[in-house]
Amino acid sequence: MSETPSGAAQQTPEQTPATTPPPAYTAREMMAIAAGRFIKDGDVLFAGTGVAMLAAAVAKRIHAPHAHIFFETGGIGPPLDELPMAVADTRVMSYSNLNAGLVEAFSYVANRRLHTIAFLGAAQIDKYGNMNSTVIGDYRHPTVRFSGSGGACDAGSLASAFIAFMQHGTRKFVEKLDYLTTPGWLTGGESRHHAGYRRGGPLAVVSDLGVMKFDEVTKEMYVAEHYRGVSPEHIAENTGFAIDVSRAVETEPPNAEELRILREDVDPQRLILG
Amino acid sequence: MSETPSGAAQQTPEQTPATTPPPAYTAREMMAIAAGRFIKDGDVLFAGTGVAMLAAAVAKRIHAPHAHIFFETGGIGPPLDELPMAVADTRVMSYSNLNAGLVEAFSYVANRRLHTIAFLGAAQIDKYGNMNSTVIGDYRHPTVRFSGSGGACDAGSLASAFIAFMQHGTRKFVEKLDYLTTPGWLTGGESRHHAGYRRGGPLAVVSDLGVMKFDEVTKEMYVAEHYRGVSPEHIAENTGFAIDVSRAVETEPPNAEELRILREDVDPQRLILG
Amino acid sequence: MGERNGLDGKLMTVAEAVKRYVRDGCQIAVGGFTINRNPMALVYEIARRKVRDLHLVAHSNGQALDVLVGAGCVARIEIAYGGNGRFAPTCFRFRKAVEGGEVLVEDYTNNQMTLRFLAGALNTPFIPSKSGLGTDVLQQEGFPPEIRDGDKVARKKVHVMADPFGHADDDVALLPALTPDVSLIHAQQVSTDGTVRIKGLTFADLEQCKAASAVIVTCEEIVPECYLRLDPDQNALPPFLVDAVVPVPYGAHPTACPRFYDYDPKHLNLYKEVAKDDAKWAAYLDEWVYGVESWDAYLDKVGGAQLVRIRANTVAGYAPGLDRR
Amino acid sequence: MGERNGLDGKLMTVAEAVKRYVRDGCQIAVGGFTINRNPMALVYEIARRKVRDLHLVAHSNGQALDVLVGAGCVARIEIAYGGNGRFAPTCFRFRKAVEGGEVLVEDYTNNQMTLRFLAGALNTPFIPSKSGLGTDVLQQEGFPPEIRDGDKVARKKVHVMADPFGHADDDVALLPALTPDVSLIHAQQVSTDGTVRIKGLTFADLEQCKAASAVIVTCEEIVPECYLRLDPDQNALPPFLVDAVVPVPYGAHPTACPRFYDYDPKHLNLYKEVAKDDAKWAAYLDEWVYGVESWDAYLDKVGGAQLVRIRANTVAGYAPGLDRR
Repeated sequence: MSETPSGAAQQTPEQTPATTPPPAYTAREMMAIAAGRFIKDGDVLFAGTGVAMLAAAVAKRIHAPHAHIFFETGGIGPPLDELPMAVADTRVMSYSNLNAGLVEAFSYVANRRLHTIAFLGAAQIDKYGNMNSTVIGDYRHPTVRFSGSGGACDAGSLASAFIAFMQHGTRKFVEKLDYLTTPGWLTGGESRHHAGYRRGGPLAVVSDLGVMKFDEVTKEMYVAEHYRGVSPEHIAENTGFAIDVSRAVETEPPNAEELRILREDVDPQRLILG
Repeated sequence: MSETPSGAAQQTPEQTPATTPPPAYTAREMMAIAAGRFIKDGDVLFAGTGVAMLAAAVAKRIHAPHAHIFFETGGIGPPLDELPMAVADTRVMSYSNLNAGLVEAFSYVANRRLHTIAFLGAAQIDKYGNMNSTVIGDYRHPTVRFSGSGGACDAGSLASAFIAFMQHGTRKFVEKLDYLTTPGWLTGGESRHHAGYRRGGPLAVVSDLGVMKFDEVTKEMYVAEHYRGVSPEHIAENTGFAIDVSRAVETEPPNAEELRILREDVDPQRLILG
Repeated sequence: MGERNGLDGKLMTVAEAVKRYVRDGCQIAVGGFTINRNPMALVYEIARRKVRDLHLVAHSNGQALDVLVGAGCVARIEIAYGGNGRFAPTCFRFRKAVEGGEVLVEDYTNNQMTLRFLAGALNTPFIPSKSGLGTDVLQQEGFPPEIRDGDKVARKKVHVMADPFGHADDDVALLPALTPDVSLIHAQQVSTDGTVRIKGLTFADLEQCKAASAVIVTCEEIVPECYLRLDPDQNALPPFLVDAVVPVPYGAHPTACPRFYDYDPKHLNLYKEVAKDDAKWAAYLDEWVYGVESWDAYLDKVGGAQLVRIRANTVAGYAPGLDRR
Repeated sequence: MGERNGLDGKLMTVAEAVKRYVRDGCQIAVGGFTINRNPMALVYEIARRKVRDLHLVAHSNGQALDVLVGAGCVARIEIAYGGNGRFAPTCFRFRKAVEGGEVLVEDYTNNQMTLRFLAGALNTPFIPSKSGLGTDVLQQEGFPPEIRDGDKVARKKVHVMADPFGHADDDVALLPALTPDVSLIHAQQVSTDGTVRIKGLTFADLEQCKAASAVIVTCEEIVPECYLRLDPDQNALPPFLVDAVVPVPYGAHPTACPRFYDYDPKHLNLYKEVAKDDAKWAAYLDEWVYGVESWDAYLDKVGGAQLVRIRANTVAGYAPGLDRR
């Protein structure tokens, strides 16, 4: 479930992977660094609060110094001297490049000349990377009500790509969503294009166990990376649909510099790292 | 022909009506005051430069102190200490209530809760108050090219009502427009509603000879007022289509107070009055 | 030709503004976003007056939504997000009311809701979007057909069509315009002639106000007309769109008001605890809403030290170093 | 996480910017409005380089349009208004070119053109409008079918449809989005990290820039990043939408640049005289455009006294009492 209107991941994953030995870093640190590696210099990043912001901050300090961060509320390029508690926190609009409204903010998400990457979270994800952040149960009579799309559906629809943060588990990686809030690859293959989208879709899913990607042709999710100490089979067991693990390689662990920047520079008070 | 993007009237009418005796005021003064009398307190006025601005200024000082003036460029409520030479003159954006963009400015024109009155001019007008400010001759191969709609078509479409400023003459009041730029009552009767408009239409035409209105049922133009010294028949002779003069009454001439305000307070340098 | 119309007839109390413009069954648009610039003083008054059957429309609303829903004022909601950031991943009373079938919800997205307000502001019946194609957001209707009268509730949630200028498969979703009966916002400044200035993000407040039939603005302070006219680029709404102006210092509390004060983490954490529990929630309403005699009394309850603690730093616009745990 | 990307690779001369982004056949959007904030330094350079077959898109353009058309740079125009207020009810070279069949014109309205840029900015293929129903603006196409390739020229001028949410007769016009190859604007300030601030009205400059594939900004001055970050509410465009930044003081002359200088009535009156006459026009181009060796030389030609005369009063933003006859 997302905690911000962007649906940006703010999961509380287990602090260590489910298999031993315990590494010298937490799952959340690994997630932030793994996601940060997808960010290219010059990317324009649509972030919520939480792990997404850490990912962006680490990437910007290491290999993507020209990346720009913005929020759907309209805060464009804030320095984030203090971490925001919501995308509408005044901290996204202080000392920023500019403050716009939501109409403008989404025009940056959708802008055809920018390469915009969104970070999203959800309550459920399916094998095509579609996500649910609306309800469990029947839509009109839900057993559990979540926040709703916020900007997640918009970012999944309009951005150049999105990266999902998820906590692994069979109730989260599901065969069938209770409600499709955010479009991934829809029913796979060319279906996203046929639905009317001209770009976008999920680039990767970063969980507390590993990194999942999508097959170029079928658009089905597969395990691309497993964190050190986590077996590909363990990931498959914690996934509610059949998932290909044959392409899985071990994730390069965070190096000392990445960890130092994350811990000392980005979140010294461990507000998000926990 | 309009001189401003709003198509606001900036005609150079003859300085005196075509019949004698010469009055103690010019046709342009009469036009500004006659038009100003249509303005109700609380109206929101979409003005160009020129006579429209004089009309608004006089009305605001005499019987409509709560009227608001704005420009399609986005200048909302400027005090107009100096008269603008165009709707994009910096003088429409200094000391104003607020400065917006064109998107916002037209949202005020169209706003369903405001009573917006636009002042427009044109090269030609027909008996239903439709107007041309685009071309004479064939559209693709015109003999004369004018400025084009600017915001005139928009104001004619979206505002609660518009008032046209025209110089009388059979080449300007025509049976058939060379090009229909600004919608009036279209083909009369209910045709404006059937075209998709839910409000608006021409309220009156203020010329250098008199004031024309539109029949409530047929929406055909008729002479409602003739200025002192101008006969209804003279207006009919200078109109290029058959026009009913049976309802014409003589216009109340400008009173001393109206003239004093117009001359001493609104345009002491006679920048627009000439 | 100066606009010296003053605030004649517009300056009023919160009670007068709500009485005049917020009636049972109204469609109301609430400004701000989650924990920022929610018009809380108006919300408390609506709760106190026990206004009922409101139809609330918003993009991402948090505190205002949750108090109105929790006080039983709301029957229908069109919304993109009901949460308060890290203080409430999903708003608690909102969640309970939806799960309990007490309110009807129609889900849209932030972009869609914002564009729907824009369509209302432009006075066009709909606006296109490429967001949500193939999702349940476009395919599942939350409101039943019997309330879709074509007036305040659109006859259908969305109309998907092929792009008439484009290629095959290039579908576009047309979203119906929103035209709320009343828009409620909290701004930093209103001038003596009724012009509104908002500092920090405007969210979709301006579109909401331009689309609405009436606009109520609470504000931190009234400032001279000449002050706002010296830099009109910064102003947000003209006098002729504002119906009621109510100066209410700290009127967005416990949400933030940029350049005046931060959100109040102490109160939001208190809220988080009480909102989860029905009995505690009833007591909270009694203590913080129904039982509060005046806005001064509310401010005293919050406490002088806390108000100073959350006061915004002049340059940063928020309260640096505030304990936000 | 500060955005300290600087102006690396973006800071260039007018010549470099035009050479890199304005090629024969380009679709260009020109900012400003009639006699205000036209990007004239860029326009003169385009004329000097003899760029040809431009497709110009604008709402109400005056001086920039007329010089570009008069210098033979333009083949196609989509526009709402070609005039300069009281200095030119219809732009002279524009009028001659249209009457002479030298350029193709597609007429829209100010609201329509602005909405078309907004659609491009939102990346939707069209946008609805209730303006122009039943008029020739919607019914007469100025561009012939053979150039309507669906790329930079929409397959049709407009698509009128019934409101799918509404009543019978409630027609709406869908207008095709605009996505110019390059947008040219003149702003007051650009910061050392590439953020743009515009004072006074923004017209549709922001929508044009967000819809365009490339953006060139000339500006009065470069200011420190921290200065624009102290009040980000006032800023107009983020660094990541700006490709070229060229500091050109008085770069909008003879049009105005609010808070820096007024329009130059002397030059606009001179222009009015020469633009009516083909021979005088050719001489004007030689003297004021082709024959000017540098921007400094241009400013010297305008003259120190005249530049001071039109200098804006700090508070008013224009030149009070300027002789504008």
